[in-house]
Amino acid sequence: MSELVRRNVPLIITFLVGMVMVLEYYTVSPEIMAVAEQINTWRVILYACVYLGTINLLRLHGRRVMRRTEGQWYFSAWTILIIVAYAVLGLYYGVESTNYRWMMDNVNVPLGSTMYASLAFYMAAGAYRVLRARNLGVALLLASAFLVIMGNTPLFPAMFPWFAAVRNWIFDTFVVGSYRAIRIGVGLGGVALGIRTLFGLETGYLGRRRGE
Amino acid sequence: MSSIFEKLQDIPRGLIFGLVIIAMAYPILNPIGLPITVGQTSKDAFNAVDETEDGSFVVFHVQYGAGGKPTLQPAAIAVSHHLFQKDVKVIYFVDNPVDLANTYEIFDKLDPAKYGKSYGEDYVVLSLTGPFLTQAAIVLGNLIETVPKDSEENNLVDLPMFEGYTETEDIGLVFQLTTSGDVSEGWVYQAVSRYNIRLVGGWLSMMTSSMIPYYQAGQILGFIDGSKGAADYEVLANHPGDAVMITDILSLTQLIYLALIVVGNIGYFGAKSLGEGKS
Amino acid sequence: MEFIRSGRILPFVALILFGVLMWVYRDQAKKGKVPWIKRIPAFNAMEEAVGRATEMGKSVVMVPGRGSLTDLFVAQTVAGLTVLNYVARLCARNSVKLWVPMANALVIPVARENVHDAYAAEDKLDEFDPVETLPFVSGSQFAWAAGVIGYYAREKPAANIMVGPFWAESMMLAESAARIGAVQIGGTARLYQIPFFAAVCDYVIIGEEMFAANAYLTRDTEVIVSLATTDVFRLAGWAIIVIGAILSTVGIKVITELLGV
Amino acid sequence: MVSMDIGVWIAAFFTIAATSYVFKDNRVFKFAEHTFIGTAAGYQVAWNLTQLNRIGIEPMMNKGMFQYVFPIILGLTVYTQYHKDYYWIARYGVAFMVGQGMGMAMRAKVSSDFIVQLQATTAPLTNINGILVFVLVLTGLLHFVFTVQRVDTEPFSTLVKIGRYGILIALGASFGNTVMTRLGQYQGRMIFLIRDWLALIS
Repeated sequence: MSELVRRNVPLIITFLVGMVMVLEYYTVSPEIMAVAEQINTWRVILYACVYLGTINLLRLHGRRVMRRTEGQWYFSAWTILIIVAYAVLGLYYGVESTNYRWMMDNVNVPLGSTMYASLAFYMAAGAYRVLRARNLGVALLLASAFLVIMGNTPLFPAMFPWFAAVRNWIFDTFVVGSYRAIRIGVGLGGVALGIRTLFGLETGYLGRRRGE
Repeated sequence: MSSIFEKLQDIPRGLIFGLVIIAMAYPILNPIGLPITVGQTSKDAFNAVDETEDGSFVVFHVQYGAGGKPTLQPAAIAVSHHLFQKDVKVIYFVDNPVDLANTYEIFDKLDPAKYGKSYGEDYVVLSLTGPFLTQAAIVLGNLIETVPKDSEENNLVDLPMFEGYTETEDIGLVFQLTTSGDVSEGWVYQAVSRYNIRLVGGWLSMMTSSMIPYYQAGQILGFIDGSKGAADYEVLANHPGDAVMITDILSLTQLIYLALIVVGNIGYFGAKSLGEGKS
Repeated sequence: MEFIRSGRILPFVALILFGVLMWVYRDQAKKGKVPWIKRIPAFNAMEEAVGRATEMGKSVVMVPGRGSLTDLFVAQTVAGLTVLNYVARLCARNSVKLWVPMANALVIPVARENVHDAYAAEDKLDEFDPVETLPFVSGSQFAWAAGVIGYYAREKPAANIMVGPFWAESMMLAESAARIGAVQIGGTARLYQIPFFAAVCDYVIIGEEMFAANAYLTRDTEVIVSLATTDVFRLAGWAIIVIGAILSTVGIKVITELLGV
Repeated sequence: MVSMDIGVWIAAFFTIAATSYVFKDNRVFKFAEHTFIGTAAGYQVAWNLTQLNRIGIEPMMNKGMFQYVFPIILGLTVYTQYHKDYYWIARYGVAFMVGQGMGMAMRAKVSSDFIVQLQATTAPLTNINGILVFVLVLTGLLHFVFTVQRVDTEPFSTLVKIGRYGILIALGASFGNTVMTRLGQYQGRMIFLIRDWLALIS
C-alpha cells in the first residue's frame, strides 16, 4: 500500500492533470475545457499558498543571526526585519494602496533597476578586455556584433542610412535562420521532457529519499 | 614599442567607468537631438495596434518589473497614448506590486481624462498571481468566473466595461511588455496558438534574437525592440519622451564601446605581431 | 473530425507520433540497442584545460550553473553536474585542486556526492575535502558572483569550466576569468547568455549540446532516447523544408498548406 | 532646484548604493542587496495572501465555491517535504503543480516551435534573404543532430560547420543587441539622478 500511496498516486495525478491540459488544447470538448478551467483556478489558489522561498530565506538569515556570523549577522537581521515589514505593511495598507506603491517606487524600483543596469559598466569595462578576434569563429561573431552596434547607434544611420539596413539584414537572415534551428531544437526538447514527466519517466521532481 | 600595445590592451577600469558615466551624463545635459530611423518591426507593431477592431478589448500585460522599467516604461506610456486615442477597452494586468506601481505611473503621466477615458468604463487594472501560462489562460479564456475583483476591489461584473463581455471573442489584441523569455514565448503559446488572438510584443533588445523567428513566421505581428523600439514608437505615436532621450545618449555610450573594442584589438594584434617578430 | 480542434490535427498526430517513437526507442534500449551518441568536441578542450592546470600547478574552477533541482532549469543543472563529475575525475586523476562554488542549497548534497564518487573512482578519496572543494558561496546572484570573482583574482586558476543554467552574472565571470588568462569552456542552454560564452570562452557548448554531453557521459537511456527522437523529428523537418521550399518556389504550395491542417 | 521629496532621496541613495558594487564590493552595497532581497520576499507574501483571499477564500465563503478547499489543502501538503516520515505527502501538491505546469508548457510547442517554423521556412526561394534563411535553418538543424552517425561524416559534417558559423554570426548580433540593452538600462537611472533628483534639467 505504501508504495502506491507514496509514489504511484502522485505520478497518476501528474499524468491525469497533464493530460487534461494537453487535451484542452487539442480538442473542442466542453467537458475537458470546464475541468481544465477548474484546474487553472486551483493552480492559482495553490500557488498563493506556497511560501517556501520566503521560509527558506528566513531560516537562512535566522541561522546567521543566531550564530552571530561575523560581518553578516546584522545584514541578516535587517533582511528579516524588511521581509516582515513589507509583508505586514502590505496587508495593513493593502498591496494596491498608494502608500505601498510609494514603497515600491522609491525602494524596489531604484534597487532592482540599478542592480541590473550596473551590468552596463561590466559590459563596457569588462568586455573590452576580452573581445579579441582570436579565431575565425570569434572574428565572425565580433564583426556581426560590431555591425549591429553601429546600426543601433542613431549616429551612424543618421549619417549613412545603410548602417540600419545592414543591421536589419543580419537579423532578417542570420538571426532568423540560426535561431529558428535553435528554437526548433529547444521546442522538441521541451516536448520530450514533457512526455517523460507526464508518463512518470522523469521523477526528479518527486525528490527521491535515500533508502526508499 | 610593444609597451604601447600592452597599454592599449590594459586601459584602467576606472578610466573606462569615468568615460561611460560622462558619455551618459553629457547628452542628458545638452541633447544631441539625432534623428530616429524608425525600424520596420516598430512600424508593424504600431500598425497592428492601430488596426485593432473598434469596440474590442485589448489585454495589456505589464511585466517588466524594476529591472526593465528604464527601458520599457517609456514604451508602455507611448502605446497607452496610442490606445487611449482609439475606441478600445484596455485590461491592464500585473502579478506583483512593482508592476502595479509602474501601471499607475502610466496613468499619472498619461492623464486619461484628457482622452475622455475613465477607470471602469474604458480601462481597468487587474492583480493576479500564479505561473504565467496559467495567468494568461485565465485572462484570455475564463476571466469573469475566476477573477472576481479588480485591483481597486470593485466587482468585475459591476464595471460598465464588462457588460456583455463574452471572454475570448471580444479580445482584439494582446500587447505585452516583458523582460522574461518565458513570458514572451508563453504569449505565443497561449494568445496565438491556443486562443488565436492577435499578439504584439515588447522586450529587452537582448531577447530579440530568440523571439524573431516567431515574428518572421507571422505569429507575432510586430514588436518593440528595447529602448530603440520604444523611441520608434514614441515617434510614431508622436509623444516623444524618455526613450527618445535614451537613444540620444546611446549614440555616445555605444560609440565609446565600439572605440574600446577597436583599441583593444589593435593592442592585441599589435603585441601579437611584435611578439612573433621578436622570437 | 469535430473532436479535434481545427488547425490542430497535424500537431496532434505529430505529438502522438513523438510519444510512440520515444516508446519504441526505450523498448529497443531495454534490449541493449542504444543509439550512437556523438562525442562533443568540448571534452577534448576540458582534458587539455586540466592538463594545463597540472603543468602550471594551478587549480581548476568548475561552475555547474546557478540553477536548482526544482526549477524550470533542472535539466541544465543535471547536465552541469554530469560535466562536474567528468571534470572531477580528470582533476582527481592528475591531483589537481578543484573548486566548485555552490549557489543553491538543494544542489550542494547532490554535487558533493557527485564529486565524492569521482574521487572514489580514481581512488583519491584522501584528497577530497567536500567543504573546501564545494563551498556554499551565496544564494543571491551578485553576492555569489562577487565570491567567484574574488577567487579568480586570488587563486588565478588555470582553467574555468562553466556548464549549466546562467543568468546576467555569466558576463562577469567570463570576463574576470579571461582577465587572469584562464582557459575557458562555457556552456548553457539559456539563450540570452550563450552570446557571452561564445564571445569570451575558448570553447562554447551551445544549447542542446549540453544535453548531448550529459547523454555521452552518463549513457542515461532516458536522455539518449529523447535526443534520438528529437533527431528523427529534426531530420523529418529537414526533409519537409527542402521539399516544401523547392515545390513552393515552382508554385506548388501543397506542403505549406498541409502544414496548416 | 534639488528635489525636496524624501522618496526621491531614498531612491537616489539606493541607486548610488547599487552602482557602488561596480567600483568595489562594499558594505553599503551589501546593505542595498539585502534590502532588495528582503523587500522582494516581503511583498511576495503580502501580494499572494491578498490574491489567495480574493480569488480563493472569498468566493469559497460567499459564493459557495467549496471545491476551492482542495487546492488550499494541496498547497499545504508542500510543507511536509522537510518532515522525516511524512515527506511523501508533499508529492501530492508537487505532482499537481508539475502535471499542470508541464502539460500547459508542452502542449503548444509542437505547433508553435516546430510545425509553424517549418511552414515559414517552406516559403518560395525567390530572394537572397529567403535562400539564406533556408540554408541557415537546414545547416543549423544538422548542427544539433547528435545520435545519427551518418551526419557526422562528409558531406554533412561540412554543412554542420557552416551551421556553426551561421550560429556564431547570429550570436554576435545578439551580443550587439545586449550591449544596447545593458547600456540603455543604466541611462534610465542616469536620467532619474540628473532630472528627478538633482533637477539639472526640466
